[in-house]
Amino acid sequence: MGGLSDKLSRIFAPLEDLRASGLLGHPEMGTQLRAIVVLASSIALCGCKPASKRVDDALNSGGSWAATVKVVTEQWAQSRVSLRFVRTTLNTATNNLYRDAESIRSLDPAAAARLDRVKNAIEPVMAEVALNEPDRARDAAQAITSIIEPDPRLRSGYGEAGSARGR
Amino acid sequence: MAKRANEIRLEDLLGRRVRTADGRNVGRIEEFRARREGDYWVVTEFDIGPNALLGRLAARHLGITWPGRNRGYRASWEQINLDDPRRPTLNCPVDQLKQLR
Amino acid sequence: MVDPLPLVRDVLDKQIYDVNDAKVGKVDGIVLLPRKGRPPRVLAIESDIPCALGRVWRPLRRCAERLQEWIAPEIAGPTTIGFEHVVKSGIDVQVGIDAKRTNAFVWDAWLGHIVALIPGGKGRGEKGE
Amino acid sequence: MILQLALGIVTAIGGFIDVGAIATTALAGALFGYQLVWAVLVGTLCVILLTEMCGRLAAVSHHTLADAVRERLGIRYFAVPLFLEVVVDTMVLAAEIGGVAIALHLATGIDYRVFVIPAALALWSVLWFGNFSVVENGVAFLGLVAVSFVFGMWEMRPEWGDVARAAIPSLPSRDAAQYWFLAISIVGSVLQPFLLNFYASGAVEEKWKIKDLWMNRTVAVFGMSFGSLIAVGILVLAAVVIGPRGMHVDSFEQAVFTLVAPFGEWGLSLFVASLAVACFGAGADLSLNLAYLVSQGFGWNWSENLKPHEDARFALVYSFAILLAAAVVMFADPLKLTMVTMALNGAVAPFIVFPLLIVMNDKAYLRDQTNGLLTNVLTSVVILIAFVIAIVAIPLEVLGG
Repeated sequence: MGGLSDKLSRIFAPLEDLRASGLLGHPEMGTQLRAIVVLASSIALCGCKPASKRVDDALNSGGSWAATVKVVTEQWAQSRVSLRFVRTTLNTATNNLYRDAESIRSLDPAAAARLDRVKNAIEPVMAEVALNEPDRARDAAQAITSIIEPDPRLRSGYGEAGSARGR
Repeated sequence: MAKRANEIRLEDLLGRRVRTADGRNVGRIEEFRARREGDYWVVTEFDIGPNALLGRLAARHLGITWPGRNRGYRASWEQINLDDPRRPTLNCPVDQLKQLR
Repeated sequence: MVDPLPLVRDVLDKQIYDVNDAKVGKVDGIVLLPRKGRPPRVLAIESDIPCALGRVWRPLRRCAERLQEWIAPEIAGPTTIGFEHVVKSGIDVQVGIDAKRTNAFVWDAWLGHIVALIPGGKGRGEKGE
Repeated sequence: MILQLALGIVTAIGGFIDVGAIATTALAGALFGYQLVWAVLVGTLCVILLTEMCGRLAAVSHHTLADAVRERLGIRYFAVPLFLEVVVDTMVLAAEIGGVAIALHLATGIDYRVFVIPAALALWSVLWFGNFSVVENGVAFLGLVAVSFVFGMWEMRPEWGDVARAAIPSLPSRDAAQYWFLAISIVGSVLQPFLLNFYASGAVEEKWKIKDLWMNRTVAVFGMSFGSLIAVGILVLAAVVIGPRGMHVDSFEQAVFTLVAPFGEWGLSLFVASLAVACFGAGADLSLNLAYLVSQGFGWNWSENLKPHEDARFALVYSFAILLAAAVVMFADPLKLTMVTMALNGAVAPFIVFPLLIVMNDKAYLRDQTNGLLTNVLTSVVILIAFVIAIVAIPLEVLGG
């Protein structure tokens, strides 16, 4: 613990000088400034998530989008959602998959390649949607989830929510 | 209202540490008690220390009492030297100050 | 008003209302006048954003003053009310004068001219009437 | 009287749900099933306790929370919650404007950024031209469309036993960081700091008096409870519809299925309407609260019922806030912004909740309506929860966000 307090006191040493110089005005301002510096540095930490977690998150997201494309085409085939919504969802899926792949390409090229394959597999579905062919779009979407299996933990860890009863 | 050169700002004094003549810290000024003097109001006492803080936060009724021996003092205006508002000092020994319960 | 009057608990930072119950501002500062051999006199209360910000961090006072002077130098400055006008204190401070006679509303008036240029910004009485 | 009570409850229901509640509960349901229902209940109990106190403060002393914090603890303490809440509320306002824009994106397929400026302009117009009852009651009435989540939950007939069991806090079987991050985000989305000062300011705007205290208690308890039912509905629907299909909620397109499953082709329209109106209402409340906070902090004249030129500084604060928020959401992903701000809400709460323990026991403000022992104990528990959340919010944002 001593190492940490040295580190912290070294971080806040400049504040002590600032306070001694009277620039901080009232003696208590040092304490408030210290709180703001701690908060700001914690928020700055938000940006640096562990690399392995970022790859996991990207693959989970890829699996989720694969499942989403499958579900939206199924719902379209049952006329439960509009053509425009299907197109919006496929565009969003493509953009997110591209962004996720780029964000991890330098960390794990193989994982990025899998996301690229999912993204590319959406194109034939998009083509069928452009032709306003719900059934053929649904069939084209079935293969997508074989590229990245949607988060398996979801299904096994899902006992407490029971089976789906959606129509 | 024309500004006078030697005016003091109450908010500059608030929270300032009061020191004895030999530099020992007595506590922070937390309250100023004013009394009517003819048509004016004048500051007659300064409350110093943690109990004074609880008093001005109107938090005494929460039953909070400050641990430790030194809970606070009440100094009259003659007992505090405000020539340098950034370093208020006592004109008398600490034990001559009234204790704040 | 209670006597003795605790100035921090019952005056400082309180909302000031004038004789017409208009909101004048908060008591951001209290001016004391030291007197040789006599207790310091409570001269005035002040409502002034640079003063309030200066109490949080002193450099902020200078920045706020400079900003006010840059925006509208002719109206920059604190609202100072003599303490003899304070008729009530506690969780609010009531003064026995009409604040229109002070510079308390100059910023609302100055900005009001700009706001009035925007459709719907002008008019009188309750909104939606 | 009964109409005023009904109006108060409807307003609380309509105002309860916003982009944060929709995003956090949908994501929690998709990832952890019913397991995080307890987080909604904890947040709701906290918000009931705190809003009742703020309403009582306003009805008895005609002061709002921001007034009392500055007046009793001074500008140097008040500057901290003021700064933090202005920053966080502006980010949440950006997320709300983004929510409205995304709803229009879902309806039209056009990029949401196209709708940011129109949504911000519409929000500003309602505040500029409308008065408090238009903003509060009008928008909140429309907010009742979000009750469709409750009907949707009923339609899907989940295992009510499992849902009830999930009301008891439980430890996660996996992904602990993400689980606790979502728990904090849900509590943060229900217990949003702006709600407290906005509720007190609304009570002052509507000139509540001591005789209105029973209505304050009723609105706080029933309004917030029915409102939380909607949040539970979203969570349960996501658990039943989205999770089992292996989907997350990385984007609102996926959350739409929560209503498509029970309502078919009506689902998309209901979801779009719920999201748009909920975010619009919350955006109006947030903008007003920023203006209330700054005006009350510096003692300016303030009221949404005055014409803008009569309280120019108040009007310009919410105008500038909407402008700044719209600029922020043009460059930030609304859903990610939402998740970050819901966690930050938790980090701001202690600075705003702690002073209540002092003010609500001050006879100068509350006369004979000060807190009882039980309320003080419960408030202390809420403050403890808020501090714990504040400490773990940011680290969990890194690990579990």
